[in-house]
Amino acid sequence: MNKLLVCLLVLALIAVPLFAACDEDGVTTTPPTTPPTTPAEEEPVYGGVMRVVGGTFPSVVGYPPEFSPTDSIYALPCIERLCEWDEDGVQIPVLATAWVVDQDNLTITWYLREGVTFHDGTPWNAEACRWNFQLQLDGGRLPYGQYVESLEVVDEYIFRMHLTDYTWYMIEQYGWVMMISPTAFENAGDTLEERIDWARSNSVGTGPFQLVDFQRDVILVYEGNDDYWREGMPYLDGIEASFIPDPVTAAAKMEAGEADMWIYAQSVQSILDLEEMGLTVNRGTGLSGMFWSLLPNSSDPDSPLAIQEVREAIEYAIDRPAIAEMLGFGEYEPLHQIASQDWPGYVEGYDPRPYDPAMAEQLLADAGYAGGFEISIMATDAARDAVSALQAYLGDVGIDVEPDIADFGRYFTALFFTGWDDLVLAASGINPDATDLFVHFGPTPMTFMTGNIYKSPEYLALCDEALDPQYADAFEAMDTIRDAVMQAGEDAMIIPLWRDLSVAVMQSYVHSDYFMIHGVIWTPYDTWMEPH
Amino acid sequence: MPSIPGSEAYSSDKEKSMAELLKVENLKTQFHTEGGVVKAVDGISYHIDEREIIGLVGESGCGKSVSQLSVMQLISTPGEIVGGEVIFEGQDLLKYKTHGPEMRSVRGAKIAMIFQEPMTSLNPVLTINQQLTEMLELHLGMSKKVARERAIELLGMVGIPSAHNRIDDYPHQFSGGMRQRVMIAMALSCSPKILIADEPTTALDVTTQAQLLELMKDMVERFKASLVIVTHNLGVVARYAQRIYIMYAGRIVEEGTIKDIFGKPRHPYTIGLLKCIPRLDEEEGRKLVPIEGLPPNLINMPPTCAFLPRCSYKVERCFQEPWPPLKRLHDRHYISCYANTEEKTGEPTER
Amino acid sequence: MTTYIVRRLIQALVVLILVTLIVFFVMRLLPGDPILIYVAQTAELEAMPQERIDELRAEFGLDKPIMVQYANWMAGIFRGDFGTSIFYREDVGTLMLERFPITIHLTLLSLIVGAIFGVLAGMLTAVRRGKWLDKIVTPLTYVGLTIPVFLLGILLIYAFGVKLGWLPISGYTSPLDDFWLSTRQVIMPVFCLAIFGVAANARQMRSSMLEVTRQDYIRTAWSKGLGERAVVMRHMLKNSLIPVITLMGVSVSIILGGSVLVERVFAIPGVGSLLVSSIFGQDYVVVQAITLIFAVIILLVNLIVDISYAWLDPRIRYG
Amino acid sequence: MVEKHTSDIGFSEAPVRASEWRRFRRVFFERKLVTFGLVVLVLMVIAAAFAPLLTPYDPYELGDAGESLLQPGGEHLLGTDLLGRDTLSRLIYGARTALMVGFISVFISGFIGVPLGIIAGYFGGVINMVIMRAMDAIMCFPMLLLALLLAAVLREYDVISGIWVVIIALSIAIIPGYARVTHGVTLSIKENEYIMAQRAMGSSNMRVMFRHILPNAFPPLIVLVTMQLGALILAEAGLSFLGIGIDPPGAAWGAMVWDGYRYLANNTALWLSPGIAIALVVFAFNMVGDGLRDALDPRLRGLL
Repeated sequence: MNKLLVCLLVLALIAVPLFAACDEDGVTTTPPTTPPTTPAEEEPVYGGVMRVVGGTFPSVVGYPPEFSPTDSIYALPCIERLCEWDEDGVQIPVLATAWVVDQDNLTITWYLREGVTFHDGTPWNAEACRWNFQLQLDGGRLPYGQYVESLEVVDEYIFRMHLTDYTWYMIEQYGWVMMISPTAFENAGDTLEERIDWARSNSVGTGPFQLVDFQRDVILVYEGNDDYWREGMPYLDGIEASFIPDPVTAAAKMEAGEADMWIYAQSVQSILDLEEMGLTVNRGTGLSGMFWSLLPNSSDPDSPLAIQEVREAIEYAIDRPAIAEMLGFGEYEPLHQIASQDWPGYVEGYDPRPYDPAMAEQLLADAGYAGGFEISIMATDAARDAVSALQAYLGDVGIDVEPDIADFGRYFTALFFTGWDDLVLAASGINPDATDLFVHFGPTPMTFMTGNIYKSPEYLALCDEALDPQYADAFEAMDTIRDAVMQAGEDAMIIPLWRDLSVAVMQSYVHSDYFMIHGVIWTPYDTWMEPH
Repeated sequence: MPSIPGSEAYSSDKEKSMAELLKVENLKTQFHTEGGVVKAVDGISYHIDEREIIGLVGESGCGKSVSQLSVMQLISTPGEIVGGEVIFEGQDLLKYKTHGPEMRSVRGAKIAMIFQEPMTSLNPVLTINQQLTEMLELHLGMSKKVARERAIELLGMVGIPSAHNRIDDYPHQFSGGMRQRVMIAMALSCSPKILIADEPTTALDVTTQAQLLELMKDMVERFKASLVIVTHNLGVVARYAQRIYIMYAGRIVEEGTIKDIFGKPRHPYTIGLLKCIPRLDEEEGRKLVPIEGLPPNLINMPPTCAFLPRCSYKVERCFQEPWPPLKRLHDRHYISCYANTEEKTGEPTER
Repeated sequence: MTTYIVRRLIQALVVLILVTLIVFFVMRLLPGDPILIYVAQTAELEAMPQERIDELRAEFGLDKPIMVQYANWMAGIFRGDFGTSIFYREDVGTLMLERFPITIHLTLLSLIVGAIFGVLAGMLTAVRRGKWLDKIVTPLTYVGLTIPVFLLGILLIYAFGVKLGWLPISGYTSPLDDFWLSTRQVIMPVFCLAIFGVAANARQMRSSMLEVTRQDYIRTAWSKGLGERAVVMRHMLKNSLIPVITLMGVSVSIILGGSVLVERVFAIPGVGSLLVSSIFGQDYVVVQAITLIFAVIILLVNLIVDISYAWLDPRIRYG
Repeated sequence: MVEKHTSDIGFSEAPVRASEWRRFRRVFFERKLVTFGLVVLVLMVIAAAFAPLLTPYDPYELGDAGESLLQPGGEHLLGTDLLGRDTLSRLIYGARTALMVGFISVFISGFIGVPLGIIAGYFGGVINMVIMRAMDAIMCFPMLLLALLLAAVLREYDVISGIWVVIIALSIAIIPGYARVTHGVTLSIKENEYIMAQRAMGSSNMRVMFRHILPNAFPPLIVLVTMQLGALILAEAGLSFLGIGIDPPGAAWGAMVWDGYRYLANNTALWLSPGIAIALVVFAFNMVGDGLRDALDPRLRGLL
């Protein structure tokens, strides 16, 4: 018998030191954390290489036509755009100093910044700008490319685009094309294929940092660009972005002080623990985080989801505040309309279907599904807990959920191309100026998540109206956008769930506005670190 | 088989009384098994003189092998030596630690042993050279080269043909008989004083058996060593041993010279044993009479003589008194029995 | 001996072809279309025109019938061209050269650590049977057999990386560049990968040692007056190693399997993590290449195991 | 007169040939650890069978808002997981999954692997080549990776779903183990006289194979089974880690360890309890395996 006791003892022995090592209130031996100072008054300090860890990693670094959202964020320190958002979502000039829209003869004229050079020393001018747009068009990846009639170099620093149609949304789409050095690309190989191959792992832009090393799925090493057009910047000597796929390991690295900043941090509990330990968490003004919703296969006539009452019943059956609280530890924002509270398109006081299981059962009965029915919810494994929660709540009203956990290959194909059956748990980015309303749920061809969602004609009409050229930008069109949001709510077009948290966690000595701007824009040039 | 020079001189110096080499006093070895404590060796005493050949005879399970393993302290759990002395060269070997340096200097160097199963007694994954030279290097401090030559010489002596190119072969390339010869060479390699042969020929066919016994006798004389032959077969010791001990149920029941035992056996068990082996010097027609019954269970032994249930000479005393001690009949002939089996040597009571 | 090896090599070739068939067709069973998956994952915000997608499909030869694709791929292998990865738009050969040495480095170390400590522990617990060492180590082997690799990994990270700060938490540096840092970085991953091997080898070694102790030739060895060290090291060890060697063949595939988990926890850019993402992304050629190389490694190790039998046990050599 | 004395002296009769079952029972229960192993297994089967009755809470029912990731103690003996579900209840339901993943996979792969091995060994020649090379091919896939591949495929066709995907995937991955063991045993036994004697007596190949060869394969098979049961449960944990484990809200020890892994710093009971459960069950399987092997193979009795 003693052999057994020893075994249990040993097991405990193994667990105890490790167990003690990771209980949350244990004294941490991380570097002394100075009290978080407000970044504003601090005087920036030059120097230091910032070590960034992230849960995702770029596969292409220097060929914009093939950039995915992740690729473009990692390219930010190196490649710049014509214009970008500020905190409030207003387009501010970067490589272009100004742009003029002439609605009559459908042209956009970009006045480019002077005195800017690429990292290889070649100048930034209208010709380089035209070349980049042409590159995007040839790659078939320029958003709204179908409206571009011709590209014209008017002057050394004036570039004009001739269009077949105009909407205010184009400024953002065209303004966000990332500019790489044409000369570096051209002499990187004889054939186009060779040049593209080169560009995939090399990046020559105008940004505050130069890319010096890229080891796939390992590390990206940037060095400061001395002759950067913003005087006296960047403050950092360099940035090293390494790939840590596992969130728990990334959190451990931050706790151990082995990394300065953790981007794409999504495991809420680790984030809150690190914050408790004195690290700074940039939740970002405006809208960081993803917009989670259940997209119904409502365009399929014989699916129960085609019936509006069924969709409404599903919305009533889910206690979104409770789930958001549980999954997000209070950081998630439960949603009740196709817009978040921090969002300009938000309709005050419009909460059509708060949690009401009785009403849900009633609606199901009206729709002829008194005995309930079985549906499947497709989701990725990361949303496993969310699916369990939805399954429990829907189960209470008789909707028997059969989870369909898909690998990301099948998930994205279904979402973007082949469509899905019943429900899919989807997460989409949120733009401050409500433009994603159109991008994700608006009319084709822009939207990619149309799939098989039924959109009422009224809703589509409102979307088109919002994009009417008479509006100069999103803010002018906001009333129509709010009407569209209301209409989507009325139609129970989709079932909004919650907005999750995706932030940057930083050591206390790091000052950066990373993810300050809507989870998409980062201004690495003004990031700096106190000596540590 | 070439006769080894100097063997005819053997009979002459047999009469000279030799100094006593090994004396075992009241040796007791027990095994703790699930069923209880098995008293495999229940207090035996014997001795062996220089250059003497003695036989230790008994049925299987009478403790003869265990006694020899105890002398070499090769008893492993669940066995345990619980009493007695083994005096060798003035020292009691049992005082030494089982694997202590003193015991190790005795094993193989002074007292060597060969075993019953030649097929499994040699390490299958090491060459004969490795297993032979091991002892020479250890006990005699020979260098590898010298040890190898000595090994080849030894193999030649035990009759292994073309020893020099067979030395690097592996055990499985030798026949049973050949392997036993290698064992003999190995045992005698450090010219030990005593060679214990534990049922050396049991696993071999009769012809090889005879050759091996002849070989062992010659080698033992050649190395001026004494030999203990442990066997259940009286025929084997008849030609070679000078003195014989008969063992039964962990004890010695009769001890005597070859003439005493084969001439006038006095212990009922010995008599019984002799009755069930054919004799060349007899007329035909004698019926072989096996001893009835089975050897006793060694766990809960009665205090009285263990052979009682199978004994056909038993008398009143045998039932009352404990196991009779060895009493001396004459000269070097002892038995442990109350009955007087002298007059009835011819016709035991018919069952 | 050589005929034995030649026969085994032919067998290995047959097996390899079977492996390529299995992985090729099982991957094709996945209903997704790799091109769509690739485009979906890297789509900025706009749908890609259909003809561009067809162009891509032709570029990767996915428009040809399956058997032709298989033939092209097999032909390519003999030319050393493993095809181009859809997701990484990189020649698979370079991908392999980039990432395989890392996994092999970890696997080799884990095998060696598993063997040495496993055999040592097994030997000690057998020789010291019933003593305190045996009472501690033998139950510990069960912990080794049952602890999930990724859990052990993160516990080590928290204990030695965060709380004690002795070891770097993640990452990999080639030993050629910075040997000392590389060693410190691989200590924890190798420990995770090797623990199953240590436990399994220790148990097997212990039981085979106990078996060997009862053999006659060991009693002969003792009777020759050899010391415990000589009996154990010279006589018992070689005989007990035979069943342990068989375990080596099995533990290689367990380690390769485990590397998938360990590489993710310790952020090591080995082949394991690449394989998982390629399976989900249906990046056929990458999965096929990695599986093929895994198969070669496993077959090679098993061949070495069988040959070492003959070296260990002469009866087999001449049998 | 002679007979009387024999009896009252108390000589014990030679031990009567103990019936096979009594000896099996005596040897099996001789070592306390083996008994302990059996007790654990019995408890596990009971827990799995009567899970609904034994669990203090419904393992799938969400806790209230504040009950997420509670520490052990209080109402929830072992604390709760992220969704406030009671860890103890999920542990008990987990026994059901572990048993299913363990036994059914072992049963399926044994049912396929064992005959294949015997047939390959018995007939030899081309059949042997084909079967054994196929087995080698499957062996070339590390178990976890083959399971990953198969699970990804099986999941697409949702002909089977949830736990069965994991079971089928793992079963196929471990078939070669059985084939190789029985193949080896068949080869070693095939030459024995009593097999030839059977053939000489005209018994059919099937009879020889399954009446005479198969029983000899039991001891090594039992050892293989006990070793593999542990590996299977760990593989399930691995699959959960890679994202294709048991479907939610299923309770499986492997998935719970994966949950515990993600919330390591906040609730150690979340990973420690399934971890200990897995260790205990594998320890029990191995002990029972050792016990069975001893009992079925008298030669080794009482020595290990």
